[in-house]
Amino acid sequence: MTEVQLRSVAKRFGDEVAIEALDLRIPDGELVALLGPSGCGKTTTLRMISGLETPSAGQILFEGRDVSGVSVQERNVGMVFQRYALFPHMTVEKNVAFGLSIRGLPKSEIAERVAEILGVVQLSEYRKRFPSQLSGGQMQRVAIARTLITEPDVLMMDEPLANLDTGLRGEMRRFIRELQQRLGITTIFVTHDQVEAMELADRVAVIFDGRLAQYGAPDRLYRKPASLNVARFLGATNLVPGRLRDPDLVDTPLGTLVCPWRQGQTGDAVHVMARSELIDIGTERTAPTDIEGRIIAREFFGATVSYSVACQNTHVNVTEQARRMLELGAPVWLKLAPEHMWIIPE
Amino acid sequence: MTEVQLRSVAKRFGDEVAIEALDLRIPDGELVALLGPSGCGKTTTLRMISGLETPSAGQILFEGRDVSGVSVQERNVGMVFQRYALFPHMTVEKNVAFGLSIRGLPKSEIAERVAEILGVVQLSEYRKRFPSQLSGGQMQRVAIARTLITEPDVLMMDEPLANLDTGLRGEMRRFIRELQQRLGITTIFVTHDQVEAMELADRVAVIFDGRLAQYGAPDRLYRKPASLNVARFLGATNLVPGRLRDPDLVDTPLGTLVCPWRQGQTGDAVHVMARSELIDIGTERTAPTDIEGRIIAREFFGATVSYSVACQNTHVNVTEQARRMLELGAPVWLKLAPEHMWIIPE
Amino acid sequence: QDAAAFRDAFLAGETGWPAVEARARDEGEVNFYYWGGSDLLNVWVDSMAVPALATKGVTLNPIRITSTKDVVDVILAEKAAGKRLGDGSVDVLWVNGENFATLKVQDGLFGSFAQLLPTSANIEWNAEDPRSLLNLRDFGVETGGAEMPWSGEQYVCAYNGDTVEEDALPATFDQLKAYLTENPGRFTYVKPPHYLGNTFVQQAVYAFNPDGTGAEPFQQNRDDIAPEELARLIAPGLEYLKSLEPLLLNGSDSGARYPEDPAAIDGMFLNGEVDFNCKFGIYAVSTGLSTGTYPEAAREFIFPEKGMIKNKNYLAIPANAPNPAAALVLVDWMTTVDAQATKLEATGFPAGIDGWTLELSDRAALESASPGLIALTEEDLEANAVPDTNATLVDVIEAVWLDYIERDSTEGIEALVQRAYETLGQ
Amino acid sequence: MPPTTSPDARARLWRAAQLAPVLSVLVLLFGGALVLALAQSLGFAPWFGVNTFPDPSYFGSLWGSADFWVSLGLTLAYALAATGLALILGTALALALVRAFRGQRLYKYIYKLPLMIPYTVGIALAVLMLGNGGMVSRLAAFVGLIDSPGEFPRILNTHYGWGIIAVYVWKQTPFVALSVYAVLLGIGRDTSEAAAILGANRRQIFWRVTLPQILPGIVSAALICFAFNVGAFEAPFILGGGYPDTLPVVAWRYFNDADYTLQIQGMAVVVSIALVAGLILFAWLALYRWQERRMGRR
Amino acid sequence: MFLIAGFILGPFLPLIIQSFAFRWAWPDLLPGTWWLEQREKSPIPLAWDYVLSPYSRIWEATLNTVLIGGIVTAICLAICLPAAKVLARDRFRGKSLLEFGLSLPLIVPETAIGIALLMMFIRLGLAGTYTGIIIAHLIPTIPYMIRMLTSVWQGLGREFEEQAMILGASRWQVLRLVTLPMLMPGVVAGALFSFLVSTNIFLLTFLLGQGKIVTLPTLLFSKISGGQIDATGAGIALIVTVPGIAMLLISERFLREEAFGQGFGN
Ligand SMILES: Nc1ncnc2c1ncn2[C@@H]1O[C@H](COP(=O)(O)OP(=O)(O)OP(=O)(O)O)[C@@H](O)[C@H]1O
Ligand SMILES: Nc1ncnc2c1ncn2[C@@H]1O[C@H](COP(=O)(O)OP(=O)(O)OP(=O)(O)O)[C@@H](O)[C@H]1O
Ligand SMILES: [Mg+2]
Ligand SMILES: [Mg+2]
Repeated sequence: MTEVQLRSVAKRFGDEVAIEALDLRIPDGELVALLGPSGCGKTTTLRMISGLETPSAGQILFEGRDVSGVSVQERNVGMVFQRYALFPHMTVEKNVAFGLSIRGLPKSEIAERVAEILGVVQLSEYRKRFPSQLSGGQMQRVAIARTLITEPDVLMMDEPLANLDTGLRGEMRRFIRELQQRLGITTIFVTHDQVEAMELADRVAVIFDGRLAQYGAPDRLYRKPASLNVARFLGATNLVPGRLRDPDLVDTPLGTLVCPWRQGQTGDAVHVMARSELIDIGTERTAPTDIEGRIIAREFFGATVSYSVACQNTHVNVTEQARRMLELGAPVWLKLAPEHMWIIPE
Repeated sequence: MTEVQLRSVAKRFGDEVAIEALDLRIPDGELVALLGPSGCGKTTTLRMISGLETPSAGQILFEGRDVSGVSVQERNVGMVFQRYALFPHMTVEKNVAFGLSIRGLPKSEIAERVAEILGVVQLSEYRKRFPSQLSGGQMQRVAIARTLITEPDVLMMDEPLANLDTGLRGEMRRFIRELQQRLGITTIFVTHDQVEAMELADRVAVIFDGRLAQYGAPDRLYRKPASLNVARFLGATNLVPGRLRDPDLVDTPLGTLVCPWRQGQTGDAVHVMARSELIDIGTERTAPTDIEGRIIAREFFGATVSYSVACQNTHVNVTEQARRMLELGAPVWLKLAPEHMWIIPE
Repeated sequence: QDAAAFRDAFLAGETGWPAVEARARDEGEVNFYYWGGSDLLNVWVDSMAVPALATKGVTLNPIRITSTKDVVDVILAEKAAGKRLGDGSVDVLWVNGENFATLKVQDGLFGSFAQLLPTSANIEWNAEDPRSLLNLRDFGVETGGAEMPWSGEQYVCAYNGDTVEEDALPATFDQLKAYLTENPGRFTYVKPPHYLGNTFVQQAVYAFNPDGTGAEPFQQNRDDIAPEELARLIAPGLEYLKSLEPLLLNGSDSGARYPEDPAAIDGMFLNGEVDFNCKFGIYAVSTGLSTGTYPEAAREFIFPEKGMIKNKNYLAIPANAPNPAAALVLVDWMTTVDAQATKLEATGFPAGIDGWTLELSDRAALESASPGLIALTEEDLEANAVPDTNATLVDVIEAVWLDYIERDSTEGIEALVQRAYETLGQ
Repeated sequence: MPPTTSPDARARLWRAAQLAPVLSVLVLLFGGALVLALAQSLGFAPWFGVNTFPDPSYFGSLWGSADFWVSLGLTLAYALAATGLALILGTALALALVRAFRGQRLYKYIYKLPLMIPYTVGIALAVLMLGNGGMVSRLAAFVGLIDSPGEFPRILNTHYGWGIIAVYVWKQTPFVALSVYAVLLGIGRDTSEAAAILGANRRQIFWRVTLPQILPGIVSAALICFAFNVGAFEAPFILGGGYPDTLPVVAWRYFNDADYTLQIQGMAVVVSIALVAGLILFAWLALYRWQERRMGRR
Repeated sequence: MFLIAGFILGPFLPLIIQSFAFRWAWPDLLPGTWWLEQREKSPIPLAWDYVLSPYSRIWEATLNTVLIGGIVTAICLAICLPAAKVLARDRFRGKSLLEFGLSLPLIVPETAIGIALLMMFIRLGLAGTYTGIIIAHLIPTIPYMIRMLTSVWQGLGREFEEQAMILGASRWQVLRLVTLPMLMPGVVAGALFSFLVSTNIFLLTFLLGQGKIVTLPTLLFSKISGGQIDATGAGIALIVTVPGIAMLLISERFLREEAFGQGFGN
């Protein structure tokens, strides 16, 4: 249960800069997701926190104390690797016991704690199996159990769900979330899947090219991205360029939209974000601000349907739950509620 | 442009039965997805259609003609392998040209057609690269181009998207769909991801353990699964056991639900499926059939929110678009519309 | 006592034999290097020599080698590396001819010990007696007591009675050539520089000596004979060998085949590929029959008449022997009547000691140990015996053979001799 | 570790420490031997009382003689022929082994046998089988083809080197097969199946898809075999056709000559062999690197 | 396939026959006289009697071969493990030079090394000693071992070791509990190969052993150097194949071809 802080941490590999400068405070007991595209430096950040890599500059503090002189073994952190890194020559039991047995704990105590944690991850009956005899989700849980048994102060997970099936992934997300809440352990979770980050984290740190792009609660990031890049990365599809007019008005190719804005000045170039699932679509005009369009494509995803609507000179994507199906080519009216739009400065 | 038909096809490897008996008709020009869990026999089915494997029993017909005597080379099928199987020692260009050059086409014609297809898959500028210098999505597209250039009658793809990032996957899905529609080529597509199958296919064949579990249009499978297994595999979360009462009534732990049923008899044990996104949730009772509950968990997925609602003795999951957030612990009313429920016989 | 001091005292005759034996016991072991190509000899060394030395408190380490040259290399390399008496690795080696000459020239020998051994009484040392020649000279090189005779041998040929009529047997080189003209490819000899090959070449050289003096001029040291003279003497013999080449085994097609090793000829002889098998081995036919390596119809015959080289081989102690006293004890035991008789019986290697110096009973023991000659008599052999060529000339003849016959050099024999003189003289 | 050392320096030190044992064997023994051989071949041999270093005359007289080139030619010819044959047979064997067939397990045992057995045994077998008095010759006599061993075509001890080549092939085919087999397993069936679907027939699949992929493996196995063959002594010594001999045998003869100055000449031969072998390796590595870089593997 | 089996196994038949023969002259397909017929009459051990007796030195040679092979393998493994790790994982200047150097012994003929080493060893007093032979055998075995181990190290991601470290294991514990067990297939393959190479070496042993150290290949060589094989030679040749057959059985049991051949696939 430790607060972790990074102060202007940088990392270079030879000439290559992996992390430019990262400032990040991970509060005690929270689950923070590091979100970013491949190669942005997520893994490198975890490795520096764990001590496997030494920062080229800056400091890493645990509970306010600089840990640069502390070896990997002594940092008391836990890390679940992307491909689990289960020891293939050991059974589940042995894998989980590893951290304790090298500490020379008495056999009986080890057995007890292994049994306990295997109960927690629901793998008691698999304890004699070898990793190659397990499914992805089971390996995942073994990796977590192996890490948790040493009672680390900080738990790190490097894209733990990247290799799982969609179904399993949801299940494991819930499992991890629940466990983390139960144990209250400071957790840093790496992913490049925004849905994962949203679902799991107390806070999300979005990293682009070794720099922190935004850091905050998931719904804030989702609704109020600080930049176009963050918005795009978080899957925003309708990003319409515009120009601020009078207070609360923005000129866009869709026409002049009503949308409150606080920063910036009249005349500034901005983008207006309207998330596809927050746009209402109807077959009749119900308000004067409704925008006319025509459905030009439709995709069915099971639970949801996504429409591509041509409005004036631009396209708008609208997603709704798949209770009805609008026909291709049908004329439709879109409602963009002011509270569901967000202005992103250029 | 060929209709493919499988007639009681079976395949055994030694003692192991990979395919028990498969009957499947893939209409000319359609895109059919083979969907099923790992090891169910999807790859084996493709391999038999392509001629790489000989069925242990049954027949495979192309346009009604048995192809058992036709060699792989002469079947004129195309196959995109799971791991692409690009020739590592050839450039993109050479890979794509392979199918033509072994047919001994004149150089100039090959060059022309390669240039054309590389344009289609948007890889013209990568033509001198080797596969190891490409990203996953690019390799994917090379594999597709290499297959398409030979103008196969039947195109098969074995989990072509399994190794791609979430973002890329969506993009490639759209690409494949568009291409298939444009060329109108009979396509068989293997996946174990239901969303993929739903999005892409004209029809989906769900296979469990070497047997066809259901075959039909995606929305039919999604809304009206033939069995509990299919329903579960397609991600149905609310599967409530029940017993048929009078016509249109089912007794369940949620109370007696109004739900039309046509097969079965009064007293039969069934499951009622109510997809989480098709349940309306409200904070007030608006109809006598509304079911009372209490939110016990909430998950935020960005675009959607998922609630776990405790009702009587059971849990119901409800998903809705994330326009509002209901509080944990709040009492709610669920509306289960008869037309959104589906009865699955035991 | 320091090894060098022991040597000096022993060679000065100041050390009694019991003292040598006592020192040998202290040294405890002795490394005996010998050509290990004969199973019979290997068995004899292991079963007779080792136990005998053990009774003297010395462990005999028999080290089997494939080429004596290798041991000479070791000795000289160790010497060059500064290993003195007591430091080296070779105590006793089985040697003769060129290798002995090399060791002698390179100062690689222990010293004149032979006549100081108790068993030296079994050897004829009297220079007046012509029978002492092979004890005093090894390939014409004076042994100087630096090596002790161990076996005596003579170059004898055998024929296969199944394929050769007795009256067709050649007795001279010319007859051999005539025979081979009739039966091409039915003979070959071991390739020089193997000593068996060298010996065959020498015999041919003797036979065609233009002066008709046979072996006589070849007893001189290289320094005493001018290259031109030597060239004149050996030229006819080499010419003959050259003319013989197309008639030898395989000579008609890809070029005559000269095997590296007598074992190869044994095999060909057994399989009937060649009709004659010539090598040092007075009793070779007897032993060959008893081991199955000779055809059952194998017989010995005289070839070439008045030109069958006879020599001895010896045991020498190198200058840097690690266990000099034990080496002396070993050589001494090897020259006992008992050792000689058992060796003769077990291996068919004729005795190196001289029968006439022995007491009657010993002489009888030696005679009864002999496996017996097949188709020849002692007298026949003795009557046709000739001595070896001087080792320093062997080098020259060997080099000329390699150039003239093997490499088909077009230079004249005289030029080749001249060049051999130069390189060898460096 | 003192805290003043930078992590980089520490890593370098640790790396050096890990490489040290192997390097010391390599540099001291192998490198030492090579340097010594070179020095000796240039006239540095004080232990024979010769020291005219640097004296290129040994190389001069060696390379100046036609015999040397004939020997080199023979050496390379035997090595090349044997390597080529082993390559073809080994590759064919490997290709056969990746297919499932009855008795596969047994064959997997059998084919590796020669790999496990010293060359000397192979030589012994060649002598017994192929010699003029050998088994094949006897069978020929048995069926009445020949009447005396001399009529049997000479296989051993000729300058055609059939015997030598036979032994090399016997011993190295399994080695090539093993290497190629491992590579074949590594590349899997995917690409050849893809090619089949694209319409390639068996021959086209082999030449255009399989072979290019296993080629690096084949070539490196071939290189090892070839280099071994160039330097091998036993087989050409026992089964060779006599003068002119292959280079290693020539070196051996020089070393066994009573004339010590010839040992230096022998060193020049040895160094020449090493030179030839080194050149071949270097050329191969350069080619391989180039190819790898071209394909973006490194 | 049949042909291949014949090509590989066929020649052993005459070898076996020869080892039981007393006199086997051309053109007999079977020996005219068998060893057993002559066994009683002969004053000295013939054929198998000789081969299996101490006189033949076969036991000494077998022991030496196995002993030297074992020690060479152990040393080779110990010194190659860390080096292979560096080669597999680190990038540094001079690496390709190092790799070149490490493959050189595969290429530079034994003749060259052996003859050059001999002078060095005689001076150092290593000639004819076990130490000398073992050191010399390291040269040809190292490249094989390095190749095998490098390929397993390459296959072994760092994450396993790092995971162990994070779990608190010291360097030594990591090596003992994680790294070594995971490298096992490569270690076994490398060990097998270097044992094989060592037990196959003739010339180095022959030159540097100076006849004092007899191994199976040198023993057999001295028997067949004349190009002729008698019964004892055949018997010895058969015994010389025994360790190879043992290795074959072991190798089939403990590893798959993949691991065995991996080092040569590049
Ligand atoms: N050991 C290393 N040597 C050199 N460069 C490295 C090393 N480790 C990482 N990098 C580089 O640093 C950058 C950041 O890498 P990192 O692994 O942290 O990315 P990531 O965000 O984890 O990406 P991914 O999502 O693909 O795992 C990349 O450009 C990578 O190439
Ligand atoms: N060559 C083979 N030999 C033996 N069994 C095989 C072989 N190929 C497939 N099988 C078995 O047949 C069954 C079906 O395999 P198949 O590869 O078709 O599954 P899949 O549906 O493609 O699975 P995945 O989603 O994992 O690719 C599996 O149980 C598999 O183990
Ligand atoms: Mg990463
Ligand atoms: Mg599959």
